[in-house]
Amino acid sequence: MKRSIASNGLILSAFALVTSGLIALTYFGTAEQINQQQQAKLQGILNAIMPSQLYDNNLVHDCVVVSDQPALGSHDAQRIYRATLNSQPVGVAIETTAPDGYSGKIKLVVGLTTDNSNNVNIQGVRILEHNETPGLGDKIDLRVSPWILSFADKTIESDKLKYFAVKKDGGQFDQFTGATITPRAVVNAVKRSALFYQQYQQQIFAASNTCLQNKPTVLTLKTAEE
Amino acid sequence: MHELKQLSWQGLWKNNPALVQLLGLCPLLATTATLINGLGLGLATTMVLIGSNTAVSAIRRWVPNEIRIPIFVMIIAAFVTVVQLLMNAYTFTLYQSLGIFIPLIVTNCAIIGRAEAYASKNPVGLAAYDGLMMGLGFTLVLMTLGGMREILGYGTLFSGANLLFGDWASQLEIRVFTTDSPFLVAILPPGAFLGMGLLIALKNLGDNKMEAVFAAKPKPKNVQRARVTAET
Amino acid sequence: MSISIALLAMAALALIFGAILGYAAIRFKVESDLLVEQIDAILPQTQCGQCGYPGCKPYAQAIAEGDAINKCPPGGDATIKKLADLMGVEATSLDSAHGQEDVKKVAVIREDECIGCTKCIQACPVDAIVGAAKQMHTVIADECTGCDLCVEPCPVDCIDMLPRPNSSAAWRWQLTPIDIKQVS
Amino acid sequence: MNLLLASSPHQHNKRTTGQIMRLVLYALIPGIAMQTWFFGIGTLIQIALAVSTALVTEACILELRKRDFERSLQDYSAVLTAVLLAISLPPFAPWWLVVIGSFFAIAVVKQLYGGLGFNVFNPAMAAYVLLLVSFPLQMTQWLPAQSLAQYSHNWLDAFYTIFTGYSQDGFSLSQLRLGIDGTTMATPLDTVKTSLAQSLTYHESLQLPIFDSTVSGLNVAWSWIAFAYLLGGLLLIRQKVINWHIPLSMLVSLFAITLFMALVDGDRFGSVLFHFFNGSIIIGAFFIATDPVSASTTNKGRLVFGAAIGLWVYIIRTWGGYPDAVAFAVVIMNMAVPLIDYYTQPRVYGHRERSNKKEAKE
Amino acid sequence: MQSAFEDVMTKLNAKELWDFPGGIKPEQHKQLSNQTPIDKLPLPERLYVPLKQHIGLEGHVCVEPGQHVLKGQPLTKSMNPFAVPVHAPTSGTIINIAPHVAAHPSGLPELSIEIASDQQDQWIPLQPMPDYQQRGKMAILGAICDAGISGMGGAGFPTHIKSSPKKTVEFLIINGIECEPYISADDRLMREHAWQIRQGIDVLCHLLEPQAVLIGIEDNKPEAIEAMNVACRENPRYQICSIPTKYPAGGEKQLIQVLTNREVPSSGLPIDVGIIMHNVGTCFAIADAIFSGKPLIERVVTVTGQAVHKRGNYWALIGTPVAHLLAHSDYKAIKQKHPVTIMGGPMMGFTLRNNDVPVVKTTNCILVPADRELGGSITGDKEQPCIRCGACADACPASLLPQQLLWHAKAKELDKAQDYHLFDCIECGACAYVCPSEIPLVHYYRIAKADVRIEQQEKQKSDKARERFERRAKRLLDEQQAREEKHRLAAEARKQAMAQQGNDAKDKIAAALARAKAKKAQLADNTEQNTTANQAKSAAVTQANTPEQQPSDTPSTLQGSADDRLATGASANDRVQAAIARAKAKKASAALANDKLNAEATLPASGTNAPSSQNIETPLPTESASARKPSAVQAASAEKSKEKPKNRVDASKNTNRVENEGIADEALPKASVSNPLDEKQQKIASAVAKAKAKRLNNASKAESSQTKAAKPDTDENKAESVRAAEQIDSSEDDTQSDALNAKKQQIAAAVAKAKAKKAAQAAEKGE
Repeated sequence: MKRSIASNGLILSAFALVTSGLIALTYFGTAEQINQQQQAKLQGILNAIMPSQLYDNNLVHDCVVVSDQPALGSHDAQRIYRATLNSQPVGVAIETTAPDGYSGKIKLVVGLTTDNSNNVNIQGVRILEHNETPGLGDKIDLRVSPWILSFADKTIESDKLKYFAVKKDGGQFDQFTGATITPRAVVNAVKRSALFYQQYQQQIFAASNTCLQNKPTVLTLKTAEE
Repeated sequence: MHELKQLSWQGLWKNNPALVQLLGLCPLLATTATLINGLGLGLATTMVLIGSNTAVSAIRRWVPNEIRIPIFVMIIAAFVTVVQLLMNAYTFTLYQSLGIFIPLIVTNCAIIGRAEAYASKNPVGLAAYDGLMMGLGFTLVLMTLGGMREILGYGTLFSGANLLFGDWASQLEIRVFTTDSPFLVAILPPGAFLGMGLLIALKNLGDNKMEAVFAAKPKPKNVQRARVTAET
Repeated sequence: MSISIALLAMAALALIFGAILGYAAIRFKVESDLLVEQIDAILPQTQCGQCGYPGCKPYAQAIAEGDAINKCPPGGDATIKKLADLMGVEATSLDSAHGQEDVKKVAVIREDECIGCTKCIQACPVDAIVGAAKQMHTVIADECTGCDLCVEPCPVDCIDMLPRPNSSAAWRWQLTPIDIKQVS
Repeated sequence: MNLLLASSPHQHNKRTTGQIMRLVLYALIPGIAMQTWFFGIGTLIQIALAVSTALVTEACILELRKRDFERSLQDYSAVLTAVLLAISLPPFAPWWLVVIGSFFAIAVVKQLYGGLGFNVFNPAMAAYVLLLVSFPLQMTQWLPAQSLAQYSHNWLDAFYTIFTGYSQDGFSLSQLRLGIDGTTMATPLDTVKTSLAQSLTYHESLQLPIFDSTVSGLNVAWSWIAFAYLLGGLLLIRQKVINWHIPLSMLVSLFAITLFMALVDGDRFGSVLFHFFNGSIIIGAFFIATDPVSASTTNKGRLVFGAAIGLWVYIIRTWGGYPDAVAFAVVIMNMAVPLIDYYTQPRVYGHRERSNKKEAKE
Repeated sequence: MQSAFEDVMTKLNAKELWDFPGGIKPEQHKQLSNQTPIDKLPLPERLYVPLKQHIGLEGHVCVEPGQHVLKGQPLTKSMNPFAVPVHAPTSGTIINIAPHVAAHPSGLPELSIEIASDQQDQWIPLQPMPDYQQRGKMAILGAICDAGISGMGGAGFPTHIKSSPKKTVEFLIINGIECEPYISADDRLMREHAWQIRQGIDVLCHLLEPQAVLIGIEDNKPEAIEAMNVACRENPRYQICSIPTKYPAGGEKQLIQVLTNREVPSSGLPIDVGIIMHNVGTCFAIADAIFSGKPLIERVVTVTGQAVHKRGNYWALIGTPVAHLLAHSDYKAIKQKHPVTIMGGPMMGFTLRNNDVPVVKTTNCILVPADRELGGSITGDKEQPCIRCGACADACPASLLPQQLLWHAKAKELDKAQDYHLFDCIECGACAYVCPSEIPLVHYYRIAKADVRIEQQEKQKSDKARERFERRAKRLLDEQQAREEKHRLAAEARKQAMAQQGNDAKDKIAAALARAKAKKAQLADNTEQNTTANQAKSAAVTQANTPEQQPSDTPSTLQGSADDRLATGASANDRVQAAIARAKAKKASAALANDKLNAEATLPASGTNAPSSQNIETPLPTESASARKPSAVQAASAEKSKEKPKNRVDASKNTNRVENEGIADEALPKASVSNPLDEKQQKIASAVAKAKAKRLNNASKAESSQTKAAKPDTDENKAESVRAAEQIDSSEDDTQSDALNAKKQQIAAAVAKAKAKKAAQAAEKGE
């Protein structure tokens, strides 16, 4: 019996070493490439919502993290990528969440810039994650419908806020036939994030870059009143 | 040669892991929304199958019977992880769309099934070939199912080929028809079940038809009746 | 560093589990009921040899070693189905090269023709024929398996395989409608 | 002289499968009439389409399966399936919707499983689910009741809309769906679910024009239809076509949970009346869950089956993605039927409780 | 658990009852037959009394054809407690004791005694015992048994066994429910003979000493309840219980449940819960047997259905053909487009294959419905798929799940069907009655039950066969070892003999004989089929041990010496002996050469018992006819052996040598000059010949078309076999004197044919 225990244990152990070693080797071999791929994907999305001629910094490597912001609809840590041109703030790409989707939360990222009169221009919006009903609510997904592109180049003006809504609520955005809740949620989320940016623009750009940290510190924002 | 032919026949048709053994259904049903997804997962599975079959066959002499399953599992897990890392590195977008199902290859019973049933009893070359054929058989089913579902659900074929083959492949996409109300159930999991069931039915139908054709000339077999007792 | 820790942890875990398995392999060894016995229990024990093996046990042995399960005409489809269940293979139809499933039969010796040669006694696999040399033989109907091995050796062809008599006690309740004739 | 042989018993009850199915069809008549009254002739057209598709499909498949289809068609089971499917579709749904659904119900859900008596799922509901998941848009386009509609429509309009998508006067379906207040009308359940999602309270959403009844939370059309079906269902129980177990346990369990939740938080959860009479609960309890083939067969099992459906309906309605849930609940519980049946076997005469399995093994 | 006696009595006294689950309420149709008193029938011409009319065993017939019997005379008897005698229903002559179509759904014939009535109806002297209370219980039980009484309600369990329980009886329940529609036999019996029934109950009470007696009668028979109330008025222990009308309240288990809320355990008996139940008809028969001494030879039978005009109840003698009953009740066959006769009620009765079926002790009703009278289709050919409506489960009185049973029964999943308690089904038919798909559920269950029983029987049989086979294999192995041991001994003996060589031919023969005997005797010894084997063996051993000539001669030498012997031999006996010896010697040498013996050696081995001519007269412990067989065989083999030296070939059919066709001609004269054979020998010889001819015929027919090359041969064979057949045919008409010759020829022809066949086979093989 002792022999059985010893030999089985040793053999299994040897195999464990070999197989884990193989994995380790592969991991080291691919880690760099994987990292690049992930960066590239993020870059792709950011490029889509923030025209690259507007800024000259590396968007992916310049961000702050905020959390627990009612305006951004989530308690999770959400990143804000900062775009600068000649070190001057240009705009941000904000990860945000629409908590009131028909089937749960919708995660999206919004590219925002400000114009001279401090109105917020929406450069583009992309959906990162959603669980909306296929065939109805999932038209917010670019793969299904180009609806999300209708946000591009929209401006949020303080006095015309109420037009930033779905048509059923008297706004300018189409809802889909048979589904109002989803687009409404998305429109509202975009609107909130724009207003958020408008409010905290200075603080966001004042904060230090935390993107390259392993565990980025969460930026605490102060309201104007304080 | 005969052995190889036999292996091909077994893997591709007769003992197809997906249609006959019904193994690996979880990734099969979940990832076959499009043809390219099916192809991607199929290729990944094939790679793992070849690798694990080869490895298992190579080490089969040194594996005691009692711990063979853990060893096989470790080998398979290692190969899956390696494939996962490689795909993550080199076919990133496909990896993104296949998502969780790559690690799930570990639990694909087709792989451990082949390791246990074939690779652990046969030489390396044959085992690798068996892995290739089983993998191809699996891939073919994934592609067929994916194609069926893609056409019904999206009206397209080969959409997303660029994920697998690079940008040039985007022109491979064929739009079969355009509709405002696609047959959504096809790309949802229930559609996978229905499609799978129909595929199995078709396969069995084909088998029956073939059997009927080949049974037309049964070769007369002369059986010598054994005498239990001495005949006087 | 973390990688080497991971490797060591894996190795240690494997060592432990390998040891457990090694222990369990010895400690919990079960002598399972031999497959051959289970197969043999399913076979009808007619010992007729139609399968090509001299008796049911050898055929059971052959099945356990991978022979086809459809070679037993006396057992018929029912036996094939049970064997298929046991062996985990698909039930196929009876291989007609070995014969057809037939009604249960019993050997009957036409007594006034029997010359008492004892050849059938020799041929009977279950000793179901009694008689002595130059004495009339007779079949113990209850013991006869209907294998018909005794028929051929008989020099005077005095053995008939007759269907087992149908008694109302062992009746299968097959009501076959009979043509209706007008009541006269 | 030979006589005809037969197995006992020689005496038979007079009621055949076909008669039972016909009785169920008769019992549906009041509900269908009410539905036609409120939503127009569309329902009848849908029924006609569904029935003819179902019969043709059934005949073709039986022919393929080399069965005697003439006799099978006489059992009215295909007709019943088709009618149940048709009345659960929006009256003006496009014609191909009901054709696909009917075909799927008969060909896939019923015949592929082996035909009458072998289908695991309720064919009408499985087809409904298929249509709902596949074509959510078309499946949710209910019209407002005629009294609430902005545009009135006649039977010719119904016909045109179903087959072309536009009414005689060129109104599209979405225009027809406009209510008197100019907004698109949905079903009451849908309306409440939507407004709850918009952070309105349940009571606020009851202020919407669709709830036109004097009783709070009821829509005139929908509750009248529900009452009509209730009438038919009670008739069926009285005729002993269905057992009381499933409807009762389903309604009781739904009643219990709605009452409980409404008491816990009346703002977020609808009242009992709202749940019972706005949607397909009544027809589901009496006509759909009681489908003998796919329901549980032991009496205890029926109670479990019905109660579980009630529970699922509430869960899916409240937290799920679809406003109504009878079809999903029924299909889910269909899957559990063998399990329920196994564990609710009645104690057989002469066997002691529970221990019988063990005894048999020993 | 089961309800206590006191609880039951309290509830019963309060006129309350329990209920059983399920049940149905079919239309009763009792008015069709219960309006008129029980009628007498004229005596039928013929009666067929089946030997077995109950559960148990049939007795031994104690009459024989041609015998005249008196009414009430026992026809069978048996000491077995499970055998109940049957009696002559009327006086007359036994015509026949042969199988006659039985009162069983299978319609298979069963052994019955056919009696031609002499129309005298003359009773055998009767022995009533009205003083039964003074007699011992055994005497009463004996009387009940001798009267042939078995349960008259359904299954027909022997009453005397049921009446002598080993446990205490709390309740004696008298079943007067008669819940099946149409039947009114018990109803009328209770109305008209309540008094006798009560007397029967008295007897049963005396035997069983129950704590309470319950008489259950359905409430749709108020007159019967009234009559029984009157009859039982003086005995307050007898409680008449009016049971709500619901089918199958009359089922034993159901009635027990209704009256006492107890359940008979599965595969148990009512006595397990302290209950004994008897049918009212049985009670009446007991009273008849005890107080008048009359055996059970008649019973009340309801004849009803809209196809008969004179519907009513009749006293029918056991054995009366149904046709007789129908003839006297004005049966209008015209009313049945599809004539059906049902024995029993519409729920549990069975259809008859023809109307010659006799009335038996359990026959309570003959139902002849008009078309469509019973509703639905009677043959069940309108069966539709089960829609799982569960109506059957609601109707099942045993709380089974009929559709699950159906599913498994149809799929032949007998194990699963038994898991669903297939054998708790009482076959009441309630499920099939309510089934909207008109599935003959009960029929499927019966088939499944029969399959299970048959499977069990076959399992037992195969286990037995395996055991016997293994034992035989072991025995053969032992024999083989023993034989090898003998061989060794014999070889040693031979070596010894080598030392002292002798040249005498006779010695050689003797030595060969001895060796052969030694071997064969040993076989005979082992098979233990021969009483004299031991003797022969010891003789053989002695012979083998005597110093003798070396045995390594070839067979031809042996044969040659045998020839010498033949030439010089004077008597026929000598020749026979010599021939046997030669044959044996040859076989023995062949066997020696192979160093093993064929099992066939048993045949000659038996011959070694007494190699002299006296063996013909040796008395053997078998029947006289077969006792003569051995000699015949020996003679036949002698004949065969004689041919051998002449032709230098082996006539034995087991040799593989190819023979030429001339043999037949030569053998013929040879055979004809041999000793006169007696009749028996000829018969055997001709049997052998016939058999061979038959085989040859078959073989040549099969062969004839196979190959062209073989064709001439086979044709010839065929021609010859035809000739042989002709010879055989003609020889059968021959006179006694010619017979001898003819037989000889036949034998010769047959032998020739056998050889021809082999030749043909060899030719075929050669190709």
